[in-house]
Amino acid sequence: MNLALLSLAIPLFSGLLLLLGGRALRTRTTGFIAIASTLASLIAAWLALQEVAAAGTTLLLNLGGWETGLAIRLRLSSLSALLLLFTALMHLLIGLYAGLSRAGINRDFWALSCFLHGSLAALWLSADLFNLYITLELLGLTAVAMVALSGSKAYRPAANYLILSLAASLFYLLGVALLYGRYGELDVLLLAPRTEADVITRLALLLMTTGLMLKAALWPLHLWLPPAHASAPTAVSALLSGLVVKGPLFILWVLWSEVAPPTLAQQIGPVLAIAGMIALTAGGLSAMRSPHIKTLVAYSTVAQLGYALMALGLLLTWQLPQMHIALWLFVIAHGLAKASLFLAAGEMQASLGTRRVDGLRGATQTVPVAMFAFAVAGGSLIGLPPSGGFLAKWVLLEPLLSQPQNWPWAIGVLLGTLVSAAYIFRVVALSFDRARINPPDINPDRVGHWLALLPALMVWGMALSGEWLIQLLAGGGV
Amino acid sequence: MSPELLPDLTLILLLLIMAWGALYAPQRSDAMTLFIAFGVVVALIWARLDAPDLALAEAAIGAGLTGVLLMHAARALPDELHRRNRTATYWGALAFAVVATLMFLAHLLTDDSLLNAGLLDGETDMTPRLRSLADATMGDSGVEHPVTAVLLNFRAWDTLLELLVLLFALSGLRQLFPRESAPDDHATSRWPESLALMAAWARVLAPLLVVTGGYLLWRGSSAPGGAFQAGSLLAAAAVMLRLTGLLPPLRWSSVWLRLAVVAGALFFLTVAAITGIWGEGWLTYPAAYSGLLIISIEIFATLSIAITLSLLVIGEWEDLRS
Amino acid sequence: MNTLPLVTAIELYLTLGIAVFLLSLHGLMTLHDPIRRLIAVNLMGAGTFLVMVSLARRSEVPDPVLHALVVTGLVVAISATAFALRLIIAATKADRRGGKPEP
Amino acid sequence: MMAAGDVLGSWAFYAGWAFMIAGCGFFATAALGLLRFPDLYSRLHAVTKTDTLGLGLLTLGLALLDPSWRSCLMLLLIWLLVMASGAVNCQLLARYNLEQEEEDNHRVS
Repeated sequence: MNLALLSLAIPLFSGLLLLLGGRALRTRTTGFIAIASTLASLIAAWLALQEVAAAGTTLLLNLGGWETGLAIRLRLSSLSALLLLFTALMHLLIGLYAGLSRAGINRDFWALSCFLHGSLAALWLSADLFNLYITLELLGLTAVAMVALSGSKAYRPAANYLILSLAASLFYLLGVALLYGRYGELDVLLLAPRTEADVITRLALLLMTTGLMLKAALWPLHLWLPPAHASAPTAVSALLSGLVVKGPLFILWVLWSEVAPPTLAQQIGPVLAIAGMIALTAGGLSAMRSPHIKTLVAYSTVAQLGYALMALGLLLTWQLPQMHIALWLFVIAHGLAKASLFLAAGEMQASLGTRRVDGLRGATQTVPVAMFAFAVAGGSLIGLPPSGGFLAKWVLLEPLLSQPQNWPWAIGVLLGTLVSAAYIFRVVALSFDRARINPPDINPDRVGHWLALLPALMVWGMALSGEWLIQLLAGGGV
Repeated sequence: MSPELLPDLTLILLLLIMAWGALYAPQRSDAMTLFIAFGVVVALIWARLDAPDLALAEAAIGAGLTGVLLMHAARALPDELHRRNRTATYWGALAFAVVATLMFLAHLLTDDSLLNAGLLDGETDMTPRLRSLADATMGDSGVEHPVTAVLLNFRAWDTLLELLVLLFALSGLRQLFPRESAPDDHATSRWPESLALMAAWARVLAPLLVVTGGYLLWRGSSAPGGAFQAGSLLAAAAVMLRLTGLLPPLRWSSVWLRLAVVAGALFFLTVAAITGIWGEGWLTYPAAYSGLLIISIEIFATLSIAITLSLLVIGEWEDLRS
Repeated sequence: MNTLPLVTAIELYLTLGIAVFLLSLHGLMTLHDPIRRLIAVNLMGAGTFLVMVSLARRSEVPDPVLHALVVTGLVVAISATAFALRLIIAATKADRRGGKPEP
Repeated sequence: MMAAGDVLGSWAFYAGWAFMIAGCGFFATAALGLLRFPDLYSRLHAVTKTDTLGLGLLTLGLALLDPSWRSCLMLLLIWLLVMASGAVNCQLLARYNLEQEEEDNHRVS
């Protein structure tokens, strides 16, 4: 457990030190410290994963050593260890890009990225509903601060994002208050066996779900996401789409698969799954129509979150452990692929001097590596084998296809696949149009392009470790 | 309806009027003023509901900081560009709130209500927990006041993260003053001469606020009060001195300022890590030192809260970037 | 307490909390001015805290856990509000600068 | 509920309440003035004058209801502080407004 807490404390410490160091540190040193601490956190997370795998059960820690019920408890399951690892990996990949590519970034990015890392780690480890509320606020504030990094044009979307995010947290908090009023507990594991399907519990869960869906930009509460994510600096967009929206999704999963009584969970399951299906198609169609590259990628996040929501809904409806695996495989595969997609989009935007999708004509010739990264990451979003996206989709589809009465859901998944294929191919097809090439404004930044490709390669590499991941998620369970 | 409910009903009515006005007053400046008044009524309600810690906190924030924040906003954005408060909105909101509240009230009185669902029969569920809490408080938490014990010992992790919330908000605010943006087009307006009187008054009031803040901090271990209440009072004093020009800009380039800003979180986190790695567990204070540790954490936290809040409220380019 | 159909003060405050939450939620959904929306969010917070504090007052000795949670909530609320307000001001200034050419 | 047992029913009890009711009356007048008077100066006049007197009566009444030294001293302190800040604020608002008006006139002419 100490290792997991180190993985959480290292980025927080280094963020505080960077803030303290200020301009006394050179920009290079700042970036170096941030990346080094991310690496240390990654190693700690890996060791924590080994620890929890060796223990074979979930580890619990009563903070302050107080008795259960009085203390805040932290929980290290194989899932939270995996998410710690995933968070550190994403920060490392994106940090490397931000540090080495020519795109350059405001030095404040480094401290904020450390803070974001720490907030997410605190969220994955927490097993206390109110503590989760604070981590949500931490996440929201850092995310908004990072959107504001890109200067005055991003202030308006950042302000709207912040106001909605605060309102969403309050929905969640009111739900927590009602649950505490009803059961006198804040601890997830203590609440789980006690909840009943009565009015207060329903009301509380409804409020919390609304707040969390708003925070995670799940359909139909997703409208704030594209402007906020598209206006952030490239590295930040990648972090926001790849990681930040997964935080509230995790709490939603904890809430429904553990805290809520199973009867209620079975009732809400189909609703969530249908919302997920609509998100898939509606988000995909918006992405297809979007004139700007980054907005397209941001809408694709809305669509892809539909898969995760659908997996969660079906998990609740049938209580199938396979859906649990599918859900988290989606989260990880989407995180890596989306990081690559945003980085590639940002690089192409910078090299070609255009923000419009039309500007990508002939990109295979002018910016081949970045375009390759875009296509490869897009392939995982579509679910082409043998990518991580394929792995997740396969785990999701297997139980759907085996029984004829589940075919409508399977058709929904396939429809979503079709739409994702459409918006990815729209870009790819344009990039092969070598007749009317849009010439690059500046000499493309090779290092940046290759670094954009790195996460995409990793998501294809996920298939190699697929067996291990599935066993980890299946074995650890909750 | 018994006569004891009279003060409650008055407060409730007042609060509803303030809330209504803060949302729908035709002029935005009126809405802001009513929002400040709303805070005062809320503080009274906290006192009425036997929550003196909260009454102090609310009053400390509402009295100084929210007011300055909103006045700053009112001065920066004088005209409301589009006023869409049509009558239809008023009636819609009124109908919405009244219907929903009546439904809730009616629900309170039915069989399947909150009462029967256990929300209001607190006694049975709560008593054992509260007793164990009280025992722990009397025993070895290091402080006597239960709210402080919860904040700094039982749920210290929440408080640590809460210090980070302040810090992250400040980091966000700093992004609004990019390095390149010259100093500066908005802070140049002339300071009115009539406000010399305010400076004189600030000289009297600020020491009073500092003394009261120190007292609240000291008293927090045994009675209502504590780091946050003290920090907000100190912040109010700093804001007042800064606004009247009695205090020079708090320059971010000074390492002491940065140290003061991160001190609370850094010290708290260090204590957590040290107790975790070499001690009995994360945030488990050694019994002999728990009182000392808690008061040191509170002192650092008060410092950080005071500086961070004052920067959040009045920090300009000179304070945050230069 | 739970056998009386009479509305007690605690229930009144609980209802008040819900009412303020709903009223300001409506405000958040219908108002356009960002400052008013921010005020609405703050009022939603006040409604939530009212619910929490009235729940704390159910037992003879008020529940210190809920009081501590509300203190934490207040800190979060004031920091986020300050940041949001400054962000709104900065956004409006940036819009004005973008909309009108510099003199 | 302010009344301690031995005060209840004595002359201090009735006098205390009488002072408090009178104080509230002054506050009501102040509110009326704030709402109905035409300009800033007369409004300030209404608010500050009646506030000082109203608050004085209220504190006096409260002191009579709870005549311990400690609470009397606290009430006195509160009264002095509020009076002082009221006076300063009134001056500030009035002077600032005057200055703004002069500036506006200057700009117009």
